Amino acid sequence: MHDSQTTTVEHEAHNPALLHHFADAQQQKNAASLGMWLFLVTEIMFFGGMFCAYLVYRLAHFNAFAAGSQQLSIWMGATNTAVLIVSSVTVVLAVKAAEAGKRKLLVGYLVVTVLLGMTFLTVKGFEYREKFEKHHVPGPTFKFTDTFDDNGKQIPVNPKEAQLFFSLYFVMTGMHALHMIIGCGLFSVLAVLAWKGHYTPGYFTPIENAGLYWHLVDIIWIYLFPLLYLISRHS
Amino acid sequence: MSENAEHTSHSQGFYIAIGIGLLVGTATTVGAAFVNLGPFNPIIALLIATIKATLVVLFFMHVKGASEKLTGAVVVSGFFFLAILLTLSLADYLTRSWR
Amino acid sequence: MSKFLPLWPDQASTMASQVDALYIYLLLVSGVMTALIFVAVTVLAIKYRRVPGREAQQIEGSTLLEITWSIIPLFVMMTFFVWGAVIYFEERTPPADSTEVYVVAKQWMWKIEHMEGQREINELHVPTGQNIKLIMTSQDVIHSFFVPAFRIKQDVLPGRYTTAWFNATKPGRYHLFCAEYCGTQHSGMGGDIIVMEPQDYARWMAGGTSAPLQETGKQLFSQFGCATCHRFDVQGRGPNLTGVYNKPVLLEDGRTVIADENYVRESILNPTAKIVNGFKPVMPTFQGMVSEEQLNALVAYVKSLSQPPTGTAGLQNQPATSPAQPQNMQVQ
Amino acid sequence: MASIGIPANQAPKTNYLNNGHSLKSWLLTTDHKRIALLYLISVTVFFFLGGFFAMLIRLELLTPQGDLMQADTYNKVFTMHGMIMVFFFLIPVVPAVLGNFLVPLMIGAKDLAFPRINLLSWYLYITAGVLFLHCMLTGGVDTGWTFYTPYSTAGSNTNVVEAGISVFIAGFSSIFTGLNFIVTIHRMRAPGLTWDRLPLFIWANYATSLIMILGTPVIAITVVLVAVERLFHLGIFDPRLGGDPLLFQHLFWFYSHPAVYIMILPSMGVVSELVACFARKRIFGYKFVALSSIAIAVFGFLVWAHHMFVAGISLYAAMIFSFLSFSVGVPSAVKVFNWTATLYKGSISYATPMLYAFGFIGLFTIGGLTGLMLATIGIDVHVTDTYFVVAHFHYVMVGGVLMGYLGGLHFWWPKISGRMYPEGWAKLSALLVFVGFNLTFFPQFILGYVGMPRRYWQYPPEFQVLNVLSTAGASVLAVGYLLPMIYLFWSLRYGPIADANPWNAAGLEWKTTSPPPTFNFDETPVVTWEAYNYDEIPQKELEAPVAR
Repeated sequence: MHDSQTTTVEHEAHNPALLHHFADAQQQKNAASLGMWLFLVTEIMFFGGMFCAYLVYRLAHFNAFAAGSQQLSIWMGATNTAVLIVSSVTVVLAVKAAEAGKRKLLVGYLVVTVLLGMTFLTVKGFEYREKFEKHHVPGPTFKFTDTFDDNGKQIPVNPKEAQLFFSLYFVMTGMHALHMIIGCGLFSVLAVLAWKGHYTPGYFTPIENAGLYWHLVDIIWIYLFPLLYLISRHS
Repeated sequence: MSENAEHTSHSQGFYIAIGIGLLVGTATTVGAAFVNLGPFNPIIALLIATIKATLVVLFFMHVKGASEKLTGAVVVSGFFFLAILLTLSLADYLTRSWR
Repeated sequence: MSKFLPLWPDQASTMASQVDALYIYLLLVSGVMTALIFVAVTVLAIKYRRVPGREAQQIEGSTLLEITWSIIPLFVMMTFFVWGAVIYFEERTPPADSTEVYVVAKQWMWKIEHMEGQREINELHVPTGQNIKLIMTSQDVIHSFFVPAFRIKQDVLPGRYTTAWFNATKPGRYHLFCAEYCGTQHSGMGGDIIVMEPQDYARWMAGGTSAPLQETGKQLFSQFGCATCHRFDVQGRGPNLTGVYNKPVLLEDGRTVIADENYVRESILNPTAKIVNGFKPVMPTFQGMVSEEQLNALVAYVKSLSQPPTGTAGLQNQPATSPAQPQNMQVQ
Repeated sequence: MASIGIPANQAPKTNYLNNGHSLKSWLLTTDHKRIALLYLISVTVFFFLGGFFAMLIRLELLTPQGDLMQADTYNKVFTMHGMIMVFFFLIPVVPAVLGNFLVPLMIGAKDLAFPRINLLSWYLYITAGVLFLHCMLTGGVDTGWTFYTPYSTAGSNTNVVEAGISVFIAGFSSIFTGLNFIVTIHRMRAPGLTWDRLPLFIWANYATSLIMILGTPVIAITVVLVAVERLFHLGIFDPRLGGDPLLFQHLFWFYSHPAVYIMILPSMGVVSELVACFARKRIFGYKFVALSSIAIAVFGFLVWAHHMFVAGISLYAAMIFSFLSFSVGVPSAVKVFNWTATLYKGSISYATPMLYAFGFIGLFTIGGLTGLMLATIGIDVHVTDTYFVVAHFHYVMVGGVLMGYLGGLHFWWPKISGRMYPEGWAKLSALLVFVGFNLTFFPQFILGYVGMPRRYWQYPPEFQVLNVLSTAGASVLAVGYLLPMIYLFWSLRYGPIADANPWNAAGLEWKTTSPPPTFNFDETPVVTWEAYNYDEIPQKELEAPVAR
């Protein structure tokens, strides 16, 4: 199936993962990696549309955005940021373990990553519940009477503009959470496959690519956190 | 293993150090948010976020040390076109006579 | 315009001939270009048709040619851009002496209000030789005010004003179309612009009995209790509105905005959006309490408080929190 | 006739068509050529469905009164026409049919980089299509293909959400196709096939794929926001709730303007192949034609708000976008000039694909120049949202894209099917398409400048004559489109057998058998020649034209 002149025969000899239409394992790996990066670019543009909406409305309704931001739990947000960063470390260590062929270590890191992802989602769940209780979920039940206390001055906020903030909050964090859920599912499957020994030092592209995806989801949160939680926090 | 040389350049300790750096960055962001820096508050926050994102891209996602420049070009082009979307949209919003 | 096979729209405004001149220029350039390509392709295709025994000659290309046929079209296109931009700038800048007409679009009709209080539906009577500024908004979805004979078109959006202007030159009856798809009866959302000689127009206008728009606005101003805060004698809790229109206003957050129609409108519907420096955000919103027509009347009234234009260009916003100062009309 | 094949090829041989006959071998195939055929069938179905709606529109507009159908029905009909043609025909047609078939063949690869994702793309496309058909049969949608808010979020009482979801899914089909092409072109080229040896069709598909990847996600999130807003009354685009409807237009056109280049670029690539082959010359200024594709893709992202000059954007933004819009004009002009220059001292055959290429050059020239008029703001104010715009984009999308597609389909038909099409019928249909097209759409330029707005169900009586002309042209056009479907289908069984390279064309796809084997090449080719090396390929004595 592959050219005889390839230098990676040792891998292919025991590599059932090489697909017929690639010349060798290196070509397959490079293709998969480029494909993943291009997919990440589409993710950037996908979230980019929402960031564009955020930017436009934050500039137009700054007071309402600040007041809305005050209502988010900064500590839950910061905790979640930390959780995601740690999970990025465990992912990169998982890739390293896969590279070194340490199967149990790889599975361990993957499981920890999934657990951290679940932690993030749980905290997010509590945040959402709080929003429901405070009637900060956009829709007919939305209420916003809080004022933004800046230098002791009361600035009333048009509830509709605050609702716009929370709309974007829910859409952006919701889309992000959806990506987290997909990531958790992905790593769960990979953990099982890794346990079964699907990955060798010569072939662990799925682990690497899932890792790239996870890091991107992390990066998106790194921006979401200050943009949503930290507007005009000083007083 | 030769083809994977690009990924083996960092030790476990290095990754953990980057992770700690990212956590420190997060703490700094939160801290800076409570200090009144006027118009610089969002700038500082986004600057730190960008530094953090760059660290993740360069070291966790192994763009630094990648054997070919294509990966870097893909990343840069992604952000470049996002920048086009944002700046040209703002070209409208910031120049409207009201708002 | 031929009623059987119209090839060119009526020219009934000062803008029409300008747009047509540019269009003819574009048609000429495009016509020459198209002819060039068509002739070149036809001639080459016939001259170098495949005949036995003749081979094609390979030519690699020519950077000089490539640059030439990039630069020259670019240069020609820049003439398009500049001329088009000049016309557009004029189209978007109503002259200061314009007579104002308020337009409210809704599915599927045009409601017109003249300053004199005349109201029309799907008809707009205007005199020749007068600059008319349309101040337009929509009650529901996006519409578009399109008068082919005037070469003007402007989308009409809910929640804000957009403006357009024209100066009609030829008496007659012209189509008014809605050009932005707006639902079931989009194609039925038309009407007529009736352009009349000034004396005919005056006669038509005298036929009405309703109060001028700013008078209606004045009544609403007191009816809604606006006057309790926006006072004209002493400094009230709200800014004195005299002479505010079209002047810069210093805001609480340090920005300065021009108090145009959209600003006045927003200040009624969403008072906390832009607080004038020195005032407290105490005004309640009137969203849902005033109809678009009432809003137009109020805006017209506020604008009438600035007539005739004072011309105090160096006007600054004074903080209103110093009651010791004698309050005058410039307080923001 | 040039087209008669060599009988030696008749010996039974395994190729991608006869390698498995079961339904499963087609529906679960990962062979890019079979997937291309799946796309060919499905886009054809959507094309004729969209065409059916087009005929309904033209019939309604035969008279000024709204008499054939109700206003609501008409609004749904033009919406269906637009959505089907844009999302289910024009965007996939050239990349997913010809691109899918040819990209691996032209670069000497066994398949696309991700064959299973390629199949997934088709299933996403079909899912989106079925969803859209369901939406159509359960009441349809009436927002226009542009989904403008607040009509789509608060005004329309039709099934906007379902249509939006189907566009979302179709978008991902397109993203995966683009992703697959880019990776394939980067990673799977045959040894020796450097970037400056790539066929221009590959360059064009590469540029298109860039747009698919960078633009499509934005429309995806935009329709999600519209759907969410409609379902949960969020108000991101609704002025009553503090939102701005113009933001929707910005996001929508950020994709939908470049989407026009998704449609036209691959057809430009086809035309480059056709002109080179039938003039038997290397394309004049190869590098400039290649780079102009990339330039169009990139500049295409800088111009979107020229759809919004009268929408209420700021005066200055309008100036900026008008200025930038002209930047796309240059690389487009460069292409037209280079194709024309390629004819010089060529040896030009009038075979059907070349007739389509001529047609493309002519119609695209008109479409492009009227595009410049629309970029000129002073004119745009008058003609935007009128039939002038309708005529302009049909010249580009139907005159351009479809001419390129049909030309390419005829050109590669022997490779795809192993049979030649009937040349006489094909020439007739090319003529009918060209004449019918111009008769349909040229009157619409006049109609637009005179002032007839688009999306009108009824119109003032003085516009009738021009509308009747247009409808008459549409009937001719319909025949022109139906003919190829019939004779191409006929040729599958009765057409002369084609040999591996019936046109004596350059390009790797002609170096394998017709139809190609499942893995394209028996052994991976090694490329040692430049693209379009027609000086090294002996010219076949084709028909002697003119001298009859």
